[in-house]
Formats: sequence, C-alpha cells, structure tokens
Amino acid sequence: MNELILVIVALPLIAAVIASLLHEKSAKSISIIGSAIACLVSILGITTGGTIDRGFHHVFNAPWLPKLGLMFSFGLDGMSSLLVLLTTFLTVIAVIVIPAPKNAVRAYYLSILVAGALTNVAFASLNILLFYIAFEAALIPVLIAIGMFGGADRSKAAIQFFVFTVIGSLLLLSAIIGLRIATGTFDYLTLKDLVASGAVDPSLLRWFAIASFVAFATKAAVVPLHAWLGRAYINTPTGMLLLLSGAMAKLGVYGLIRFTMPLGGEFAESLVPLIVTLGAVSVVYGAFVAAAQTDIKAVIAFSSISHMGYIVIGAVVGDDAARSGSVLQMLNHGITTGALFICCDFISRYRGSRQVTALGGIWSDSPLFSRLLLLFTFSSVALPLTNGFVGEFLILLGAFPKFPYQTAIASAGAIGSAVYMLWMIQRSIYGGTKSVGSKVISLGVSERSVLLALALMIIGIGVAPSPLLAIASDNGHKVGAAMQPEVK
Amino acid sequence: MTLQALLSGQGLMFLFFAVAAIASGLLVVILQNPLRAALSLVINLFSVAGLYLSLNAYFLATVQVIVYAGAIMVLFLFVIMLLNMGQANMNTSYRGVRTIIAFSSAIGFGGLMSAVALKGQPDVMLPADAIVTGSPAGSVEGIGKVLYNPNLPWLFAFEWTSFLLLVAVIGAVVLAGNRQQPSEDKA
Amino acid sequence: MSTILWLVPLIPLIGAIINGTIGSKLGERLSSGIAIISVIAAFIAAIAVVSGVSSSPGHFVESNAVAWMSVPGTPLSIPFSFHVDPLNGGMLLVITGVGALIHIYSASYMHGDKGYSRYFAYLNLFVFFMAVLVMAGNLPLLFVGWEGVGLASYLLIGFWQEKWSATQAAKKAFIVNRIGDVALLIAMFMLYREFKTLNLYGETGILTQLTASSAFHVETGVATAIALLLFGGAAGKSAQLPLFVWLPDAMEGPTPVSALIHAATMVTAGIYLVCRFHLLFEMSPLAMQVVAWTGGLTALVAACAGVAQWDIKKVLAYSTVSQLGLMFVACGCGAFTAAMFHVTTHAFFKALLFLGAGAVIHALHGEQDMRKMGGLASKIKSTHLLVLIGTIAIAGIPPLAGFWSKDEILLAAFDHNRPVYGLAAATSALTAFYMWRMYMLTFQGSSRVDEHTVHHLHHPDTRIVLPLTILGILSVVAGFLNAPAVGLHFYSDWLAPVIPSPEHSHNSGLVMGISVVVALVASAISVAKYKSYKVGTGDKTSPVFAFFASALRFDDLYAAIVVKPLTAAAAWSNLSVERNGARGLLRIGHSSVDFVGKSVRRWQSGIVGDYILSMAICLIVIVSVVLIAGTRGGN
Amino acid sequence: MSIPLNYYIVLSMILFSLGIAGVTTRRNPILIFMSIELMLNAVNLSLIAFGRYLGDAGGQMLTIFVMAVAAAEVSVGLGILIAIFRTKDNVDVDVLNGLKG
Amino acid sequence: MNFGDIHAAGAPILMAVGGCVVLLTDLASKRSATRKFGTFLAFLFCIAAMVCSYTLGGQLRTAFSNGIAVEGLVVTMQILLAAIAAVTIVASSEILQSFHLPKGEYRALIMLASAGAMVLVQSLDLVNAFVGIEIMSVAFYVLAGYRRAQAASEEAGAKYFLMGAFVSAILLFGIALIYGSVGLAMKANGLELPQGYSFTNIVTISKAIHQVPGFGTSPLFLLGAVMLIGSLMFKAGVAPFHMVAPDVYQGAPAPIAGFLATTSKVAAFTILMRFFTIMAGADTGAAINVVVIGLALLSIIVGNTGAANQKSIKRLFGYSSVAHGGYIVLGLLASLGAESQAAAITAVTFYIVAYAITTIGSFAVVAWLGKDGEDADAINAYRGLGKRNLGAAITLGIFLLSLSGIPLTVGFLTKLGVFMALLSAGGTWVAVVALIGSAIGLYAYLRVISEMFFVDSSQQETSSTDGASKLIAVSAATLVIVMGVFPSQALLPSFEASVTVPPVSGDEVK
Repeated sequence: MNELILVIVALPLIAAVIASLLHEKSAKSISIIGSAIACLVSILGITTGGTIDRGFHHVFNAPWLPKLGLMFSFGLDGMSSLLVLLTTFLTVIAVIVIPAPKNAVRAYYLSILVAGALTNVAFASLNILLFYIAFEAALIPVLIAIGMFGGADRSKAAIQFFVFTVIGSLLLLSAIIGLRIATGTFDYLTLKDLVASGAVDPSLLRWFAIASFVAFATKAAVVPLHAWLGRAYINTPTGMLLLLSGAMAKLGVYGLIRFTMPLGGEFAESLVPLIVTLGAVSVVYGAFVAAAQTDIKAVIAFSSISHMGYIVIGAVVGDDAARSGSVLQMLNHGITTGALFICCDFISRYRGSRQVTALGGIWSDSPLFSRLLLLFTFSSVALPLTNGFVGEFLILLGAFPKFPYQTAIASAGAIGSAVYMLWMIQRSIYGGTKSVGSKVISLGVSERSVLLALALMIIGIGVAPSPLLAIASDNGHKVGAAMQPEVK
Repeated sequence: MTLQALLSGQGLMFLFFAVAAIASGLLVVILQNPLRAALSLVINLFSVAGLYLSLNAYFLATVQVIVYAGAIMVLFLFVIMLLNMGQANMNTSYRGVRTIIAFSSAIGFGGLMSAVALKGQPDVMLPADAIVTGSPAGSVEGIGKVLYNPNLPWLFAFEWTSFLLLVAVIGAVVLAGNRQQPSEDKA
Repeated sequence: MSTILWLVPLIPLIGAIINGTIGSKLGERLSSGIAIISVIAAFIAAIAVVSGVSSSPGHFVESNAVAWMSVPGTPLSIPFSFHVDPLNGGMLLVITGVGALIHIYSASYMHGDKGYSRYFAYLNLFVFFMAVLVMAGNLPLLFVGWEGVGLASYLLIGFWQEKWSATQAAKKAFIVNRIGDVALLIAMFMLYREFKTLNLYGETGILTQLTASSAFHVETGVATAIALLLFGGAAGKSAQLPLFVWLPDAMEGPTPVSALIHAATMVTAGIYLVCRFHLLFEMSPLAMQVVAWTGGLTALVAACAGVAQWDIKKVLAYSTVSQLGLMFVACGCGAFTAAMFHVTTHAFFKALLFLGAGAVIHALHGEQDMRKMGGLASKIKSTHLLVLIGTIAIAGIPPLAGFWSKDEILLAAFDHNRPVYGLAAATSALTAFYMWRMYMLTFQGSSRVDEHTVHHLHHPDTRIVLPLTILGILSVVAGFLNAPAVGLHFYSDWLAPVIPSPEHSHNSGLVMGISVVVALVASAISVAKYKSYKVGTGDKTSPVFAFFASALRFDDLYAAIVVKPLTAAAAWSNLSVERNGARGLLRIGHSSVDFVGKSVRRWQSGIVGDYILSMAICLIVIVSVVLIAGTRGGN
Repeated sequence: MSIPLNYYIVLSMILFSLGIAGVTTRRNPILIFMSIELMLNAVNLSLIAFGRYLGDAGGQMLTIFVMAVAAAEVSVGLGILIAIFRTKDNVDVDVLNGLKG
Repeated sequence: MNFGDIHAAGAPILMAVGGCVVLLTDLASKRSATRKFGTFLAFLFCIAAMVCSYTLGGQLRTAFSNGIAVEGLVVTMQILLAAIAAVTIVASSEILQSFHLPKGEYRALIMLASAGAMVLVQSLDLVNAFVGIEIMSVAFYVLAGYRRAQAASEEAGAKYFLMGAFVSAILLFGIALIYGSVGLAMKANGLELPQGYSFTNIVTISKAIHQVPGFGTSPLFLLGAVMLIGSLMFKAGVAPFHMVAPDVYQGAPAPIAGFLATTSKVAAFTILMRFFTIMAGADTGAAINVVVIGLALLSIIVGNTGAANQKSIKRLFGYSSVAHGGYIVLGLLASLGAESQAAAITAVTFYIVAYAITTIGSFAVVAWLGKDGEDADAINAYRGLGKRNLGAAITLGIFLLSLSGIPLTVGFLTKLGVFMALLSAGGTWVAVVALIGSAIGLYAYLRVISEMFFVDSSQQETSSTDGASKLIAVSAATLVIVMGVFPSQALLPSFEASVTVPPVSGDEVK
C-alpha cells in the first residue's frame, strides 16, 4: 500500500518504454493505458492509508544513495495527493486529446509521460534532494518537447526556458546543501521539526528562504521572474503545455507551501508582504499583457500569470482558508487552463490559425464546442458556481484581513480577466466566419467526452467544492500555524 | 664581510663566472643572429660549469661541458645551419610593444624572487667541514654511489629517465623523420 | 416550507437545463411550454412562500442549509441557504410573476428564431439566478445570483451573436457590471473582517448584528466604506452614474429581454441590495448623501437623454435609468419603503411599456425608429390602449401606479434633501415630456410607415395581448397598495417587519400638488409639440439635442479617459515591459555572457608568445598575492 | 671563508629571469629553446648550490635528471621545429595562429 | 628492492614494457598484419596493468625507498589511466588507418605517456613526479603533433611543446626551491632527514610544514610551492594557465584530444591532491586558499563563457575541460580544510573519474561522426543530427547534459559532491558563483543540443564508419547514466579510499 506512489510513477514510465519500443501505431494506446491506470491509482492516493507519519500517509522509504542522504522517501498529504491526481489526470487527457506530431510519435509520448512521472515524484517526495532532482530533471522532457515539437520560435524558447529555470533551481540546490550540512539530513519531516524547534542557524534559514523563493517563484512565473513564460508557453506543443502550465508551474506554489514557508523560519514570514505584493502585481500585469495579445494561445498563456498570482497570494498569506483555496485553485487552474489550451489547439488545428483576426463564427458551425469553450471561459473569469470562483474567493477572503490593499488590487484583476477573455470569445467564436478554407470543428467521441468531463468537473467543483476543500486543507499548514498562533 | 668573501678564492671564481654567465645570458636574449645567440649560450654554459666547479660539483661540471655545451649545442647549431637561419633573412626580430611588457615582467619576476631569497633566508654559510674537503658527492664515484644505491630514492627515477629518452627518440623520429606514407597499408 | 423555497429557483433551473441540452430537438411549442410552465410553477411556489411569510410569526421563512463552501479547521462555512422575508418576498413575486408573463409573450415574439430553445434556456436561467439573488441567505450566494444574472444578461444581450453590435453590447454590459461586482466583492471581504461571518440572517448574521448594533459596533468610517462599496455594486447592476452606460446598449437584445431584465427585475437588484443593508447605510450620513445625489443626477441625465432619442427602445431604456435614479433618491433620503414600492410599480408599467413597444416593433417588422411610425393608434388598437395606460402611469398622472410611488419618493426628497428634490422634480417633468413624446410619435399624428409595411402589419396574438393586459391592469391598480394620501398603506405594513414605516409627513399635500401640476404641464407641452410631427421638422439639428441624444457624451468621455489609457497601458506593458523589459532581462544576461566570452576568446589570441607572456604575468601576480597573503596569514 | 648561499640563488634567479625574458620576447623557436635552456641552467645552478650548502647529494641528482630532461626536450623540440619548417617555410612562432578564439 | 616494490610499481612498468613490445612487434612484423594484432597486444598490456594495480588493494604501502606510494586513490587512478589508454588505442585505429600514420610508435607513445602518468600518480618523491610528468608531457607533445600532414595538428604540437617546456622549467625551479627551503629549514631546526628519504619527498615536506614553525609561510617555500602548483595547474588546464588547452584539443585528432584531456587532468590533479593534503591544516592553507579560490573561479568563468558561442565542438570541449578543472580545484580547496578533507577527496576522485568517462565519450562521438577520419568538428555540422542519426545525437546529448550537471546524469552527482564538500568547508559565496557559472555553461551546451534536435536541416545522412568510437561512445553514455542513477552500485565504494600521507609523517607529524 505504501508503494502506491511507486506504482503511480512507474506505470507511465513502463508504458513509455514499451511504447517507444513498439510500433508507432500502438504507442498512443499503450501510453493511454499506462497513464490511465496511474490516474486511477492516484485516486486511491487521496484516501488516507498505509504508514502514517506526521500528517503524511502512504509513507514509503527506500535507500537510493544513503551516503549522500538521498532516499526514495515518499509520502502524501491532502495537497500532494490532489496535485498528483491532477498531474496524472492531465497526462491522460494530454495523451488522449492532442494528436502526436507525425514525425516522432514515440519521442512525443515518451517526453510527456516522463515529464508527468517526474513531476509526480517531486510532488510526493519527502526528501528534499529527491524533490530537487525530480524538480530539475522534469525540465528535460519539457526541453525536448518544446525544442522538437514546438512552435516557430522553439529553439530559442527551449533554451531560454531551461536556462532561466535552472538558474533559480541552482540557488535552491545550494540552500538545500547548506541545510544538509547544518542538519545532516535531507529528510523533510526531520528538517521541519528541527526548524520548528529553532535548532537551525537563522542565517542559513534566511538563505534558504531567499533561494527557494527565487526558485519557486521562477517556476510559478511570479512577476518579475516570469520572463521565460511567454515565449515558452506559446511555443510549447499543447500536450506538453497541459503538463507544464497545469502541473509543473504548480511545483512552484507547492514548493512555497511545502518548503519555503515551513523551512524558511521567521525570515520567510517577513518575506510574505513582498510575495503577496508581487502576487497582486502579477495578477494585474498578467491581465494587461494578456489583453494586448492577438494570439489566443498567448492570451491564455499570459492569463495564467494572472491566475498564478492569486494562487501565490493564497499560498503564502498564512491563512488556512486562503491556503486551502489556493491548493484548490491549483487544481482548478490545471483543469480550466488545460481545457482552454485544448480548445485553442482544436481551433488552430481546424481553423488553421490562432490569430483572432482570422477567426470568428465558430458558434454557428459547431455549437457544442463553442458552448463548452464559453463555459471554460467563464470558469477562467471565476464566475460563481464554476470552480474558478471558489478558489479565488477563498484566497481573497482569507488574504484580505492581513493585506487589504494588495487583495483589493488583486480582486480588480477580475475585471481584467473579463475584459480579455470575453474579447477573445467575441472575436473568435461569435460573428461570422472570416478565414476561408477553414474546416468545421468536429469533435470525435474521445475528444467530446474529455471536454464534457472537464466541463462537469468545472461545474461540480463550483457547486460542491467542500470534499476537495476538506482534502486540500490538509496541507502541512500545521507548521505555518505553529509559526503564527493566531487563527481566526 | 661579503667583500672579503668575494675576495677569497671561491669568491673570485664566483665573481668572474657570475659576470660572464649574466653577460652571455643577456646576449642570448638580445642577439639578433641565432648563430651568435647560440654561441653566447655556449659561453653561458661554460661559465655555469665553472660555477659548478666552485661548488665542488666536478662531475656535473664535466657533464655540463661535454653533454650540454658539446652535444646539445651542436645539435642546436646543426639545426640552425640546416634551416640556414644564419642569414638575417629569417625574421627573428622582437615582438615590438610586447617586448617592453615582457622585459619588465621578467625583471619584475627576477626582482621579486631575489627579494624573496634575500628577505626569507639568513646568510647560509658552507658547513665548516665541507670547506676543507669537497663533499664526496661531487666526484664520479660519489655520484655513482648515491645514484645507484637501491636504498636511496634516485634509482627509480633514473630507470624511468631511460623511458623518457625512449619517448624522446620515438618522438623525434615520428616528427622529424622524413617518411613517405607506406602504401602497402591499403593492401 | 423549506422544500418549497427550494422549488422557486430550482424549477426554472431544470427548465433551463432541459432547454439548454435537448431543447433544439423539442420544437418551439414544447420548449416554450416547458419554460413557461417552469416559471409559472415557480410563481406559484413563490406565492406559497410569501403566504408562508405572512403567516409565520417572525415574518420570514428559511430553507435548510446545504453545504457549499466550507474549509475544515476554519470558521468559514458557506452553505446554500435561502431566506425569504417581506422585502425579498415581494420582489420574488414580481420576478416570477412578470417573468411568467414575459415568457408567455416571448413564446410568440421569438417565433421562428433559430435560437428559440436557447433563448428560453437563457430566460429560465435568468429567473433562476434572479431568484437566488433575492432569496440568498448569505452574501456569497447573493453574489452567485448577482453575477449569474449578469451572465444571463450577457447571454441574452448577445443572443444574436452574428450581430457585432449585439456581442459588443453584451461584452460591455458584463464588463461594466464586473466593475460593480468587484466593489461588492471587496465590500464582502470587509464585512467578513468586521462581522466574522458572511451569513445575512440568523442570530450571528450580519443583519442581525447590525440590528443589535449596540452589541456590535462598527465605526462610521468603516461603515461608510462598506456602504459605498455596496453602493458601487448596486450602481453597476442598476445602471447608475458613473456605470449606467451599458443599459442603453443592452437594447440590442430581444425586446422581451429588455422588458424582463433591463426594466423589471435585474436592474432593481441594486435597490434591493441597498434596502437590504439599509441599517448599514443609515449608519453613515455620507453614504446616504452619495446615494441620493448619484440617484438624482443619474435620473436627470438619463431623462435629458431620453428626451432626445428616436429609437423607441432607447427612450424606454433611458427612462428606466432615470426611474432607477429616482429609486436611489428614495434610498438616499431614507425612504426605503418608497424605493421598494417604486420598484414594484415600475416593474409593472415599464414591463408593460417595453412589451408594448415590442408589439409595435413586431407589428412593423422590427422597425424601431419612431420617425418611421406614427398614426398607429387606429391600426393596432389594443396595443395602443395599453401603451397609453403605461404612459400615463409613468408620467405620474394620478391615479395610476406611477403617480403614487413617485410621489412618495418626491415627498421623501422634499423632506430630507431639497436640492435632490429639485433634481427629482425636474426629472419627473422631463419624464412626462419624453414619454408623451414617444406616445405621440408612435401612435398619433400622420403615419410615416411605408405602404408595404402598413398593409402587412403583424397583428398581436393572444400570447402577446394577454400579458400586456394583465400588466396594464396592474399598472392601474398597483398604486393603491400604498397610497397614504387616501389612507392606504398595505405595502408599508407588509414591509414593516424589515423596514420601519416612514413617519407621516405634513408636506405631502404640497408635494403632491406640485408633482401633479408639473406632470400635467409637461405632458401638455409634449403633446402640443409632437401632435403633428413631420420628419425633418425637428430639433435634431440643434447641438443641445445632439448632446442629449448622446447621453451627454458619456461613452466618448469613458472612451477618452478610461478605455484609451488602459488600452495604451496594455499595449505598453506588452511591448515595453514584456517584450523589451522582461525578455530584456534575459537579453542582458545573454549579452553579458557573450561579452565575457568574447574577451576570453580575444585573450586566446592564438599566438603562443602571448600565452607564455600572460602565463608569466599571471604567475607573477599569483606569487605576489601568495607572498602578501601568506606572510600575513603566517604572522 | 666562503660566500653566502644567497649569492648563488640570486644569480640563478637572474639567469632564470633572463630566460623568461628570452622566451617571452623571441619569435624564433630556436631562440626560445635556447632561452628555456638558460632557465634550466639557472635551475641546475640553484640545485647544486642548495645541495652543496646542505651537504646533500640530492641537488646533484636532480641536476642529472634535469639534464636528461633537457636533452629529451631539445630532441623533440627540434624535431617539431623541422617539421614546422617543412610545411611553413618560415620559422616564426607567430605564424602558428591558426587555432585561436 | 624486492618483488613487492616491483609489484607496487607494476602498472606503469607493465605499460612501459608493453609500449616497447608493441613498438618492437610493429617494427618486426609486416605493417598490415600488425593493425589488429598491435591493438590487441596493447589492449592486453593495459588490462594487465589494471589487474596488477587492482591486486595492490586499498591499504597504503610505500616502495622504492619511499619513492612511491600505493593506496586506494592510486589504484583507482591507475586503473582509470590504463582504461583510458586502452580505450584510446582502440578508438584510434580509424585515424591511424585513414592517415597511414605509423601505428607502432603511436601505440607505444600512448602507453608510455600513460606509464608516465601512472608514475606521477603514485610518486611520493617529487623527483619521480617530475620524471613522470616529463615522460607524459613529451609523449603528449608528440601525440598532439602526430598528424604532421595537418597544419592544425602540427600547430597544436608546437604550441603544446613550447608552453610545456617553459612550464617544466618553472616546475623544476619550484622543485629546486622546495628542495632548498625544506633542506635549509630542517637543518636550521636540527631536524634529521629520515633515512631513505630525500628533501624532495612529500613526507619530508609535510614534516617540515608541520614541525618547523613558520615554514609554511616562509617566502622561499611559498615561491616554490606556487611554481609547483602553477605548473601542475597548467598540466591540468586550469585558468589562467589553460590557454594552450583549447588549441591543443581542437588541433589534435579527436581520440588523442580525449586522451590528452583526461590523462593530463587525472595525473595532475592526483598529485595536486597529494600535495594539498600535506598542506591541510597547516598555516600554508591561508596563503594557498586565496590563490586556489581565484584559480577555480577564474577557470569556471573562463571555461563556461569561452565555451559559449563556439564554432568548433572540440574547442567547446576544451573550454569545458577548463571549467571542470575549476570545479575540481574547488574540491581541492575543500580538501585544504581539515574536517572536510575526506569528503573533498572522495568528491574530487569521483569527479575526475566521471569527467574522464564523459570526455572520452564526447570525443569518441566526435570521431564517430567524422567522415574517413576527419573529425566532425564544426558545430553546425551537427544541425538536425537528431533526424539523421538519432543514436549519436542522444549519446552526445547525454554527455552534454552530464557536463552541465543535470540530475540523473553523473555530472550532477559529481557537482553535488564537490559543492557539499565546499559548503561544509564554508565557501558559500564561492559555491554560488560557481553555480551561476555552471548555468552559463548550460547555455553553451544547450546550443549544441538545440542544433542537434531543434533545428531542421537539409544535410544528408552521414555514413559513419568508425565502429570502435561508436562502441566506446555508447558504452560511455550508458556508464554516465548508470553512474548518475546508481553510483553506489557502479563505482562509489572504491572512492571511499582517501589519500593518506605515509605513516612516517603520520606518527611524527600528529
């Protein structure tokens, strides 16, 4: 039962290996099978079980390089189990919905499955070094996917993305090593207790807080560390983009909640106002930049800067409701943005363009698609009774008492999201068809069912979020609470 | 006292050969014509050999004269002739501006090191016993006894030196050897 | 009882879902039937609920709470829970009742449209959200309805997506509403910070705490801030200055939609919100002043705009805005009962007028320009009669509904806020003027309709006439629900448990007199002016008219001071910051690396002499460093 | 009565520096070799002087190895020199700048 | 001198003798016959050398009257050196064939160079070290210029020789100064020269350092030490003494370049490690620290930035070797700290081995992709390689990622080890600068990766004929991954052996 996470990680990898050995025809189906089973297993991961240690269940330990203190030590709490579920789910739909590029089918699926698996390792690992290794190794498949199957600007995008993110994580590495030398362990739970007991040198903790914040903020594309995002997202193939924007970007926020805050000591607490301000800035900035795009993929890409801003605020603000909200919002953002990117992929595939100037009249051709797209859009602008509202509402509600002004600014971002998303909708699906020779968007059974499933999730989470919130609220915030005893 | 020291027998030898060595060394560095430079290097070697004598290193002084000033310098001269660098058509002028930097750095280096030597060390004098009878190590016999003594670390290195020379020989043959590509290789 | 409470919103929702999913296969009759029946059912349920309210001792009924958002380990727990008391009970009746009528009307009006079932799905969806809005037991749920009706209005304004102007108007409506929504959201956060809850009712509810404000104290500053933010939300939803610009454009939607959403129900949500929080508003005089003045100014501005419209629907749209302004005047003067009362009567006669106008437009094959109408009185008699009733009602001529409700507002303003009273009086004068202008241009005078259309007039069928008639009757009699002058005050008694009845004012006679005179005079002038209107003989040339016609150029103003700067900012942040700034960061790193690399490679000149030289120099440097550091390190 | 060790050391250092000067200034490989020989001489001198003043034979032993090395290097060096001269008809090390950057 | 001594020096002796045998057989027999046979013979001797030094085991022993020492480190390094030599000989058959270069001499030179390196690795007396270095270097000069016909190779040889000769003069002077200063210091303090030791013996030096007060900071000794270290740094290609390295690696044929790059680094860094361990904890550390930090950071910056935007891939590897030299020096720096010493030496050893494998592999790929012996040197020749020759592209990609220290390759673990040692020695900001440097390096390597995978090209399929290089490259890549994932299973244990200074100093010093 403790080996759960191993199964979740291993299945896609095995599938990937088999798929890359067999003929291209069978690659897709095998990948689907592997990732789907992993997804089902990761649902089990949510249920508490297995060995339980300090708030984590399914705790699993095995040596990798004991000399270096590197262990295969995994464990899930509510937050990580949800995120693992999200990752596996996104992997499945990425494999199902997005067709692989003609020239290199197997390499494509390989990269996606490996990326998903490594991301899961990062989410589930209780050993900081293991987390770091997965955190950085997961970049390689992304690099390959961008570079090989990406858009026009792919080579530059890939290199920029890789180098930029690695610089951040290298700082993290130095901080991690520092902790190891000071405490003699990479084990997260031990470190957490040590730090909470104030046994670690504050200056070291300060360095850890700064370094890890830089690393994670880069990953989560917090302004001004978002510079890699634009070119990267626009050039990433949609299948990988689902994982990159849906799951991997969450690694940044996850890291903030899991590592920076508990292990950063008082200094991390003193960083909070800065982080919240940056989050609010990201919200507004992302909205402005998104509003200036004409490529719908770019609109969605920059909109996720805005959304990640909310999530970051909720993650660090130190309020339980807000933190749970931001965990839930990670899920929501994964689902909604994923859905939007999928739709965007359909549009560019059938309409032959992503430029709003060339689009229009989709509603009259393909009503179902358009209605779903409309639903996803309103989820993205956080309309009540969609998932987006619950997360953002909880985040802002929890953040307001501590940081009224930043929160007010962030709330104003909701106007911005309405502006650019509705503009995009109006230009792309309303009106009459512009581009000549554009095909009608016809959804196959699998595609239709995937989109409908996403729509159902959006509504479902919007109407009955409580179960998920109950899971999400179990997110290692005990330490956070310990650091600031007042709880409303 | 240093003056007296210089006026002693060893002192006069040192003075003479030192001046000669420095002067000839300078010539090696500045002379245009390779032939002349080579010859002044010979003079330098001779005077250094003389300094060896003043240090009771008789055997090495001999070797210096025979091997160095003899064989090696002849090799040099031979190559100079072979590539007939005798004439001044060969461009052997200095490196213009860099010369200044080079010389100044060299002088700086020398000054620095001399300063070190003088600053760091007290005046070390010869051990009293050694003045009367030169240390046996200077003689062929002494050298041999030390060099081939299995209980001293030199033998090992000496044996390996032979391999060094082998490498050198191979190298010289490979590099300078005027070889036609053997064609039967293709067969 | 609580189950019936649930029925009110859920039945329309079910109707919406049915029509939204499989409606296109059902055919017109069935889908419209489902929609109408669902709303009528909701209406019946609402009646049951309201009767329950009147019978219940505490004058309210509450539904059981179903979990929605709750975070374990935190006090935060937000359920789906409904609460109906006299205040929102009345509105519930109006919403479902008028809603039902308009559904019936639409069944005929939208006949033949290819989006027929979609239309009814949207309409039902709207009723659902509106019901949720007014019945909501806590603020987030209210916000659900609040943004939900915004969504429905977005969908319905943009119902004909092929029309660029329609989608444009829909987008505008949603965004302008969003601005208000954000204000409401922030108000919600502040309330949560102050009251540690978001429930409105119940022993810990915000309103309860406010009532026992002795137990709980909010300092005036905070109260003002919250009140103003709430009013910001209300101004967005109810089209007040400065956010009223979306409503006139919203006329792009089908006319019944304008009748239901943009006249009778949704736009009054703002007044409902303010009345709901009247205790909070009363805490802060400043907020009351702001509300009153905003209402007054809006009313006057919109009235001026109404005078200069040629499009029949635009006239009604601006009149709606100005009527809403009057309601806020009432709120600002503390006469919340009057405000709610005017909400009710206005719902009746404005819906009547819109539907009437719709009938006219329908009859003329979609012609909306009044310059192409005239002399229709004889041709479509029933419609003419009913529109006439509506006109009299809104013009404030006794004894019809409009007179009584408006009179109370004017009275309150007269008592509490003279300058605003001036605005309101002027507004009612202008109202009378432009309404009669509309009536005359449409029905009287010589016909300016082209021959072909005249001969093929659509004659309204019963599904159109029936709702009109009912609304007409209501417009006539509704006034007597609350006519203190003749000693009738059912309505204020009904609201008494929520809003204390206003004390009797001794100025009532005077004010009533003034308003009657004003209304009659204005009507007379208008009738005289437009008795025999010819195209071209007109005021459209004068700059003042043009200025009014463009609603005091508010759109251009916003385009200049809001839209343009923000667009520029977006472009700037995209080009300057994102392209050159953020990626410039990368470029800087890149180029600095290149620079160092270049110098390194230049160092590597390829000439061995240089290598040796640089090595020697480095050696010297190192030696000196070591000697310095070493000797220092040594001793 | 003898002269101090430092005299020899300083002398050898001067010779060494002269060698460095030659190596860094000359463009003719032959002359560069000669300058290197000069440096090696300086080393030998200092070794022998040290050994003498320490009364230790090690200095002279080292000197022998230095000579051997010098011989080996010279042979290889001259070989390379001839090879260069075969291809480029000009003995100037500055000509060897094909590999750079 | 007994069998034990011979056994202790067995590996280099076997290599040297093997060299002679190969040479003679080549002279004796028909050329065409020897092509395979000579390779086989040489390979055989390399294996023998490996076995011989493996049988020495890990515990410390000295031989030839303390001229040489043997312990775990030496064994590891000698095995590594023999392996490198064997691999190089196997890999070179292609160029030898296609340029009709004399084969016997070639193999003999490689084996002799390797022998010299082995002597250097295990030498305890600076005399032996010096002789070893010279054997190695002279062979290197010849090998670098071995392809006379090609101007680049010849130039590489000439430059390498000129620099090398100059440097060996400096080295000698350093040794002379150390000799003199140690001797004088011991005389002045009445310390006896232990029987059978010379003044140039590491043990004696450490004795002087640890027992003569103020000797560690005496100018004469420091001067000598700096000259020694500097010239060894030149052999290891550390900035600012790196300058000839990129030229040589670019000029020499790929297999030779790989051989030079790895062998010289292994030998030089091993002896440096030995030299540093005796300075650990002494007052010398303070002085040397400054220089070593400077050299390390300088070569990290120079190497990584110089590698950026290169046209020639061999040159890129040259600069990368400079950069990695810098990282290794950081490890050495850590080894100066008494408490971090063991970890540092393990880390450095692991680093050197990993670097050797990666570099050999990289150059093997360059040879593999070459057409009839000409290396595929121009980076734009790799454009679209992923489409044409996926295997080669992936192999090279693995090496590049490992060089840039990405997790799941051995390069990450090596860097990790070095940084752990460094940080425990307390060099935080040094570590951060170094990390930034490696990010820059990443940028340089990614350019090649993107050329291979991300850029489409119209180039045609390159028909690779060099089977040996292919084999070597692929197996090296596998090793890189395996060591990156399961180093404990692969190699790590043998690195527990740390350098120890022989007991003579052991009892007397401590």
